[in-house]
Amino acid sequence: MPDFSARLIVTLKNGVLDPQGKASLSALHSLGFAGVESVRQGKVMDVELIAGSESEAQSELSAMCEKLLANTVIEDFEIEWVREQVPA
Amino acid sequence: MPDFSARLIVTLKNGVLDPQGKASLSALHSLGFAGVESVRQGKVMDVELIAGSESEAQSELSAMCEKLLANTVIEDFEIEWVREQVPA
Amino acid sequence: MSVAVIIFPGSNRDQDMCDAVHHTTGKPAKRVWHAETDLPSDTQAVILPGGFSYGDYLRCGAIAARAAIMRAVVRAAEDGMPVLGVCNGFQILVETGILPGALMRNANLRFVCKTVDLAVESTRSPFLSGFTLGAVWPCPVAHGDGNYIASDDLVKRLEDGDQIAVRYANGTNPNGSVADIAGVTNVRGNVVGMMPHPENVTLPCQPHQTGAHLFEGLLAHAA
Amino acid sequence: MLNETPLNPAVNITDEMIAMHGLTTDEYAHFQRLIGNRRPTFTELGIVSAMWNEHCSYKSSKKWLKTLPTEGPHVIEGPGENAGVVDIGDGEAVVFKMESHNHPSYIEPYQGAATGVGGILRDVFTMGARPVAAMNALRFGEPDHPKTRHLVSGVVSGVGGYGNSFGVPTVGGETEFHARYNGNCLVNAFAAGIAKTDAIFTSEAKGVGLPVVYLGAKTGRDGVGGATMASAEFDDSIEDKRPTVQVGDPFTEKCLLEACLELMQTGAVIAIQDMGAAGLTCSAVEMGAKGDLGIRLDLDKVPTREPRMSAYEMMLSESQERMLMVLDPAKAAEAKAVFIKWGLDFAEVGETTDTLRFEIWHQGAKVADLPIKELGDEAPEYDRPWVAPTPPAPLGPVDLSGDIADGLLALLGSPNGASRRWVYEQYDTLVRGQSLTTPGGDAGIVQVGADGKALAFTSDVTPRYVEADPFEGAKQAVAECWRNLTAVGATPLAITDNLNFGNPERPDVMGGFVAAINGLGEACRALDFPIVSGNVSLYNETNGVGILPTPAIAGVGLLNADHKRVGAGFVAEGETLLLIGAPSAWGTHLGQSTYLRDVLGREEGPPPPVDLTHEKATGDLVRALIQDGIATAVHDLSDGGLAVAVAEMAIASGIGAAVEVPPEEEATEAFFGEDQGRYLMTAKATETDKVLAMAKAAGVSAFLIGVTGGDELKLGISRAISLIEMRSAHEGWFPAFMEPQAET
Ligand SMILES: Nc1ncnc2c1ncn2[C@@H]1O[C@H](COP(=O)(O)OP(=O)(O)O)[C@@H](O)[C@H]1O
Ligand SMILES: [Mg+2]
Repeated sequence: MPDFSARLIVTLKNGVLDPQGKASLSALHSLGFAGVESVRQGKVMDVELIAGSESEAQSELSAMCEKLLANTVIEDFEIEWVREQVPA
Repeated sequence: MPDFSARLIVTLKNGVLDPQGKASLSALHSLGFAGVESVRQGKVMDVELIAGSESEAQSELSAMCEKLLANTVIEDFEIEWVREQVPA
Repeated sequence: MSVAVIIFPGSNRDQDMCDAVHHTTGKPAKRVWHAETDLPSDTQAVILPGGFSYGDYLRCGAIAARAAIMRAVVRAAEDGMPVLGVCNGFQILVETGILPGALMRNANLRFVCKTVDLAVESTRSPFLSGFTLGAVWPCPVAHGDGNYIASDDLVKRLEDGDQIAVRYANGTNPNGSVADIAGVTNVRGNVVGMMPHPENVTLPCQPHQTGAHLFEGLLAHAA
Repeated sequence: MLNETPLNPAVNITDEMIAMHGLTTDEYAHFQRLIGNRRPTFTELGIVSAMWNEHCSYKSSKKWLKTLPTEGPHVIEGPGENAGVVDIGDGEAVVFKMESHNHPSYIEPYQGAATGVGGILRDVFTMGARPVAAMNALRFGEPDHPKTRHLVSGVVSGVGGYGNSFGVPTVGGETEFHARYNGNCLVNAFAAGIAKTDAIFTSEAKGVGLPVVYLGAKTGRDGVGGATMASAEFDDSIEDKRPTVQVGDPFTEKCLLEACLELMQTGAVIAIQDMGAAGLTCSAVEMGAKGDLGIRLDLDKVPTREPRMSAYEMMLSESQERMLMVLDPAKAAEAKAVFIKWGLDFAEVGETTDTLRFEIWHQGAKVADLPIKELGDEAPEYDRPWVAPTPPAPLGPVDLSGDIADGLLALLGSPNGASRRWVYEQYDTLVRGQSLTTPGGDAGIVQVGADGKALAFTSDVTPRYVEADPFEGAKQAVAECWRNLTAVGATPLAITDNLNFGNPERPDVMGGFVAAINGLGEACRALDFPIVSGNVSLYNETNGVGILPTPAIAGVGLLNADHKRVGAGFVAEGETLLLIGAPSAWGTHLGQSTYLRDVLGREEGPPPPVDLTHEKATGDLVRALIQDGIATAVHDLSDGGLAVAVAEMAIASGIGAAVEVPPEEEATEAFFGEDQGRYLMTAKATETDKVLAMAKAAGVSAFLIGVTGGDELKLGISRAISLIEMRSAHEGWFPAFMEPQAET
């Protein structure tokens, strides 16, 4: 079966407080980056997996996010890309 | 001055151990996602900022990563995109 | 002996550290607020205490490392003044680059608070000069990000340069740190960072008082 | 008279909308009468729904709570303020309370538990006390239930994530599993702080025309509808209620703590109230109503995190880490300097008035105008129908043939008998450097004075007892709490309670609640153990299945500088083992015992009754034995009876023991019975006679039952068990349950 690599992006839902982004924002201000207006922090996960096809990889990745990688109560996830790895 | 929004991606350098990715990988395996071969976790930061131009925004964002948002000893960063916000 | 303890808004073992300094050196520590730009002029040693300096949401110690007072701390360290970072203080020193390596999430991703065994691997630093080389003593840890990461190369350099200060002993490594490293020094040996909390095994009300050697060593050094 | 604004359009209040706000038709009609029979604005509807829901108004429980004993010679402030206040001498007071965050924790365990801890810490420092200890009483569904592991993992890391970062040592708690919590976990968080007796701050506003100041995090849409949610029974539509999850920010809380304590020192604070459930609404109404003043708020000044927030949303937001206060205008500059130093948002958002009205202005218009006192005082109060609980059937014949050693190992390694180390090692138990114990003993002890003065803390309840007999079970909860404080040598001072029950609209649930309150009251009176604060959490029910009635009791005890204290672990070999306060057969009562449940698979019979006179005499004796330096180690007997207690003392110390053959035939009852009011202690062999004599003088039984030593535990004629085997059973279960993959 082919190898795929994928990037998942997990971000906080709109309106959910982001203490991490808030702390980074005020640190950036005190470092003199006055133009920054907001920072929201999320997670990126680079995944390698074996799957029968790209669409199978897609659905596996969604399931992984639903079940573990994202906390869907407060987070949204997106599969940014899935690429088939060409053996070198 | 125009408003920009941007997405930064901060990932661990190759070869740096990733305890979170490793823990996710073994949790995925125990949930039955047998095809997953590796998970590396990083951060995504969605930033809004005011800058004179897109290239100025780019260089501000790089400086922010260099100075604070990434620890360049162990992390790489990339500016995934910068977009000018069109006022509604 | 005049010891400065740096206070960040989220420091939470600052009082513990000040109590330990006062108890062992007989003199109250000077609390120095992070927004200051200079250390008190009579400062003989600097301590960065434990806590969550600015919430530690980005990377532990990352924001604190860029605080105003840290320029003065780095200067003092470069001038050879004894500097100790405990837990969050260690993370901050690593983030400033004064100490090598990185501190990541504990291998099992859980916060851990328990007593471990520490072996003294070097007595070169003033802070460790009060211990016998090889001594093993019980000391508590309390952290979520104490997993010391270094390449094989770096570990070798640390070993060769006598830069490993303390290691977890008797299989008590609580966080997955490479080579059981619990604390390191800079090349010169005047700066020490460690995850465990000697200040919590110093006072008479605490279960052990071995941590007092750290401050006693410092006193002897200053004398 | 009340104006619409773009963000607060006129809304036609429908019956459905009223119902969605949890108001009955009668409640709504009553509200309309209070406001002169006009149509309320949507903002006003939100405000009254928040004030009159179960969580804020205690409408089902108030009648019964009033019967509880709340006074005592040391009590400075009983229920009614953010936390109870008890004098501990030297001009200092302990300020403490326990509060539930059950529903939010079930929906999002990490954030639910974290914000629960944040809320209780705020209650304590709002009163001017620096938090010095925390506990958490946790109850989860059965281990095999698919949600349990996820909840345990999230709740425990949430409790730790908040408390560890804030910097309060977690010194104790409870962790229990039972199928009746499958659909509703319980997260009860306790915090205690120390304040000067002459610097206790309250929410009562004083003075007209004074600034009302907002301090802390910005207001977002977090938890809008949350207070309403906490008072509604769960059903499968729970998913729809999800977007209301609040996220905790312990760093901001730490800054808020320091800023409040610094501000209080300047003399600027006239009144202060944290924003908890229905934040701005409840805090403002409380400050005004208590002080017989009106409050006018200008919502355009409120720091917000999100654009275009309506008055309704701002008034109901449950964003965390916020405070409301009335400040002395003469101290404005000092106050501002403190806020800036700690990097907190602040704004003058209103003022006190002499109108007794709660007036809300937004976008230049008045969007709410309500009588402030009536919002609290005229809240509905119900005498809900209840039926007296049926007395439990007597316990039928029990198989007494089981091997004692096997029974003990089974209990030590059972979900509810196993060590909680996996839990408490995720909590910072040492921060502040004043912890004299780490969890695992009977009570956590924290030094609070330079002279060595200390406080002891414990949290207890045995829900299966309460289920079988709410009156006796509630008595037992108080007695066990009192006993755990006694066992370390502390003088019990006072308690806080967290009454977790099912749906009060069911007469049997309400009957259990009433009986439990009566039991609590009786035990508190008999033991001079007043209730100084508390919290009620009702509607813990999912799809018709309610939780076990769980009146969690958290107690505080005092160890003066000259008090001796002891631990539960043996201190030396060759000491005598003495059983204090037991019947002549050592133990007799197997009804509702863990042996019956976890070894024989039966949850039956009446719980062990508590004889409060005996309890008091026994406890006073044990405390005297500790104080006189005779008792070298003490442990109370609770779940698992004598066998488990002696095993725990051995495991804690690494020293074994040999216990004699029980005096009567039924060894199972002697070793596993859960008769109340019993302690196990050790003393030097030469002191044995003194113990026996002191017990005799006190009219309390004392039996010499064994001796410490060796590396095994031998109970009567049963086979000896090595400490290693016991420890691995005891320590093994929790990690194996939580990290099954680590096994392979
Ligand atoms: N959630 C928790 N947090 C901290 N400590 C806990 C928790 N759960 C249990 N413990 C600790 O584990 C020990 C055993 O608990 P428990 O069996 O309830 O004690 P006891 O029978 O003395 O009341 C106690 O020291 C208790 O404080
Ligand atoms: Mg006990």
